[in-house]
Amino acid sequence: MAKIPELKSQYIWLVALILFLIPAVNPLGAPFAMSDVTVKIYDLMQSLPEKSIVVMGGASVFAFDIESSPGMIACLKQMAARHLRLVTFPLGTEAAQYHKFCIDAARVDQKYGGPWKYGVDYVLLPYTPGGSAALISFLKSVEATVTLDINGVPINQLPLMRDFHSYKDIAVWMCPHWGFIDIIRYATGECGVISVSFAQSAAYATFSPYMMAYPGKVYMTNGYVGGAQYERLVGIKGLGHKVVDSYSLISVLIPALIILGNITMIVRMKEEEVEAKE
Amino acid sequence: MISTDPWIWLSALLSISCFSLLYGDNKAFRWAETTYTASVIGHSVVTGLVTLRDRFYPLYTGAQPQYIVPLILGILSIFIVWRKYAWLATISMALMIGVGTGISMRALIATDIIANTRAVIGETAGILKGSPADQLGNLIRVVFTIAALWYFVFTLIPKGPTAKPFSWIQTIGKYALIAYIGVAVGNTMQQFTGCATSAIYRIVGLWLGFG
Amino acid sequence: MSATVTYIRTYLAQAVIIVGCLAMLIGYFLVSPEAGRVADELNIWNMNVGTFTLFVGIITIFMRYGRSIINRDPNWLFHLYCLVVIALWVPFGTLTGVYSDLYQTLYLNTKITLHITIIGEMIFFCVSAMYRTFRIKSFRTFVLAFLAALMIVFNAPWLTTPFPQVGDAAYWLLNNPQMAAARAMVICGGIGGIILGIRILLGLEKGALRITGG
Amino acid sequence: MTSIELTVVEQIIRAGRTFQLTFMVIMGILAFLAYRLAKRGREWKIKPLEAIEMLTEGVGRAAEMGRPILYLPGISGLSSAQTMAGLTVFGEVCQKAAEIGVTTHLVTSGTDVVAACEAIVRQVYTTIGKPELYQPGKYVKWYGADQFVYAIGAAGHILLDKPAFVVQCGYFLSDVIVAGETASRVGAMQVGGTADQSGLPLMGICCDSLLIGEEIYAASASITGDKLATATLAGEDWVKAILLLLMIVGVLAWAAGSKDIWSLMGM
Repeated sequence: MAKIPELKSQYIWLVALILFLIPAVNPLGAPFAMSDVTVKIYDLMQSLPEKSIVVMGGASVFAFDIESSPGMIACLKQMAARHLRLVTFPLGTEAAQYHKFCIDAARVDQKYGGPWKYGVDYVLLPYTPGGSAALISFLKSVEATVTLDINGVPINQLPLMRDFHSYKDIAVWMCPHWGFIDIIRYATGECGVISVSFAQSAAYATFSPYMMAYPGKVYMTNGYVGGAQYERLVGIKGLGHKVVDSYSLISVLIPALIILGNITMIVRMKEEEVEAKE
Repeated sequence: MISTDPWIWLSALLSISCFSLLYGDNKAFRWAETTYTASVIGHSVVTGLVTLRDRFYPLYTGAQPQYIVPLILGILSIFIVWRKYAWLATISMALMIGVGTGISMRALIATDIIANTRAVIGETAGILKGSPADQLGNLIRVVFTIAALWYFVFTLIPKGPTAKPFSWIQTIGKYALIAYIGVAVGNTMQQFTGCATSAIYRIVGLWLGFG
Repeated sequence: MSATVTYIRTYLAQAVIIVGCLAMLIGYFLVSPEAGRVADELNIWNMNVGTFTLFVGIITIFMRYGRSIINRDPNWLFHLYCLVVIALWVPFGTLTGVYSDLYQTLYLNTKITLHITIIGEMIFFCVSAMYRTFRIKSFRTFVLAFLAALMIVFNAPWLTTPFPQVGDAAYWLLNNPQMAAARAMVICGGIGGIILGIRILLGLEKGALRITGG
Repeated sequence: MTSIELTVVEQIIRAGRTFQLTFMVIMGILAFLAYRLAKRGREWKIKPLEAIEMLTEGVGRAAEMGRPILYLPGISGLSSAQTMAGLTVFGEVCQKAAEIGVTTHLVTSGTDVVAACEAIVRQVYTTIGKPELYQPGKYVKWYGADQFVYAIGAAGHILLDKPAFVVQCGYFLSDVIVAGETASRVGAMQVGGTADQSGLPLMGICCDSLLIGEEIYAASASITGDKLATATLAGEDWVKAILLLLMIVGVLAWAAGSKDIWSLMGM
């Protein structure tokens, strides 16, 4: 008796590819619900007084951090509209590029018609080596840690940096990066700074104990869905919305395949039992 | 309409070559992979040069003359890659290990150990009051943390009548960890889906002009 | 190198490790402005020395690939291509500036494109692996497969929109059972890290210096 | 403690860090004590681990099927504790397999790991009295240093060699799924182990049995019977026991209306 065949991986991949192509060619505009934690972060940013300094920084792997970008880009738009100020502090060689990417994509600079002026409303600092050592030093003394901005201009010549000396001047630390744990450990744990992450889904599991250890001080959204929610709160449609479309289809495929796999296993076991009896 | 931007063409071709991995090892994938390696190394060198300028700017201006010491130690640290001269990097490595160890120890004790242990105790408040879902959640947090922590105890093996209850707790711990793996892997699918969406959109949307 | 020099070097390195580590701990725990200043200065030295590690990769790759090209190893042409790309990349990046728009365009369209695609491909492997491996043969596999599938569905917009409670359930699963086990792992990792640090301080852990032959 | 004494302590130790410092000192004493006891010959028994039993079963399965074993120690180098733990387990698997005539291959990404593994395989064949079976380059494969080139190399090796048993033990990230899925395709039994929290869930998708987190260190100490490695484990276990006690007493005290332990830990 012929046994039920196992599906070849290539066939499964082909189905998955088709499911990715459908929304890429024809966006579905799948609806999604809002979650409390995303609204909480939005409200927190809304509640900050004008001119508050927000730091965006941490250790980064750009390709992974792309998952944090929908929420971060939307948040940058919100910050610019609220007249908050931003300083970036990259702790990974890719983080500086990532910060520039987010700010460019948010179109908040005056060169894109946005309200922010470089040096006054936002400053991009260059990559600083040393990981957690650099972070500790930065929290204690900005001037001792960083001397030049990304354009090679001494930071004491930038108006914004004259108001920013240590962790005491930071209203919120935004970390759209994989390296959020260090921000919690040092910025929140040691200095009491509120930290927020548009956490990547793969990292949420790792970050969650730290979030629970500092209730009311650490906030994070979950993956692309969280990013799409923030996009909606700010009123834009970006990568978050695109991924929600694909995810809607993939989230049907995977459970269906798990069920199919189990049916195949049960049928094959029964067939083997029959064969054994014969 | 198909893009005329050469950068989009380059990135689309690299993406397709990279996707060819699904058919197994091949020359196109090797090309993409080699380009990836080269870009990683190239970027780290370019960043390194700019960072050197920034880090030693105070030495150049004479504001911090003592930075000559880390400059020498830094140059010596490069010798780590030559087995014969690796000993020259000993002090530089020792400095990085020493400072790094101290920094990580203070964070680990404060956040990973004490703050998390306090959080477990503090969650008792959530067990005693709140919505049923929150109460159950807090109870699960406390029980699962204790059980999973006990699961990671390897050399204290209770004997006699207490052995069974302790072994049950370890079983609960084991299933807590399996639950962690299940939930975490389910949640992770968002990230992979997102990256695949981004890569496919680059080919279909930006390059071919659909969508 | 004489045995005496090796001996001095080993103990000097051990002393530097202890001073560096203790400076960081004393600066954190004790109320002492002097200790704090020493810790801050050592911290900055550490960052400055760390800058040079960015060049270790290029030296390693030139040594390894150079050997491969000379020996005409199977993939020597790719290795040659890699070195050529690096040789072009570095002057390009230095001339245009690492934070310029042009450099950013190059970087986004090569390195980042490739990295995102590589990670994106994992979804294909995961999908087929879940079909093949999540077969419920025991209670353990049931818990694993059930929770993974549940989490995937609970994050799905098509379900959370008509039933927002499902989205709350996803957070409940992440923030309670999942978090508890992750917390136990964090605590264990923390203990392991500190014990390792103490062993380094006490000179019981030689592995740290083995890399330099110290 | 009187208020005057408290002020003295606060003048020396920063506020909120007294308990942290005390606990760290206790940990140091316990770690040193375990080390001294091990030096004096004290031995500890390690609880049985299911995945270790699966390793033996996997070797037997490979022998039955007449197919080889593949071992993957991950993407880090010898400086990683996880890689070292993985290599210790590799030595044991390789020897068990060699004793019953099963070949074990290893694919790695670190060049330093290649050299170490060649030495391990050579030693294994010398130990079982068949040094002539060892040939450099036959058992240890290196396809490239990059995370995914290594993973694809391993996947290609699996498709070609069709191992009956695949072990992935060491430091892994998302690369684990490439070799893991391919091993599932050829019907290989799989055991995995890593302490990395992002690699571990993906390992859960493809492996039949897992060494979760710190279990990989326990497995390596248990397999070799290394006294000092076991002493380190014992020292850590004492600390875990103290923390467990603090948690349980703290929870019960809080339930009874006292926050003293919680407050003490925040001192």
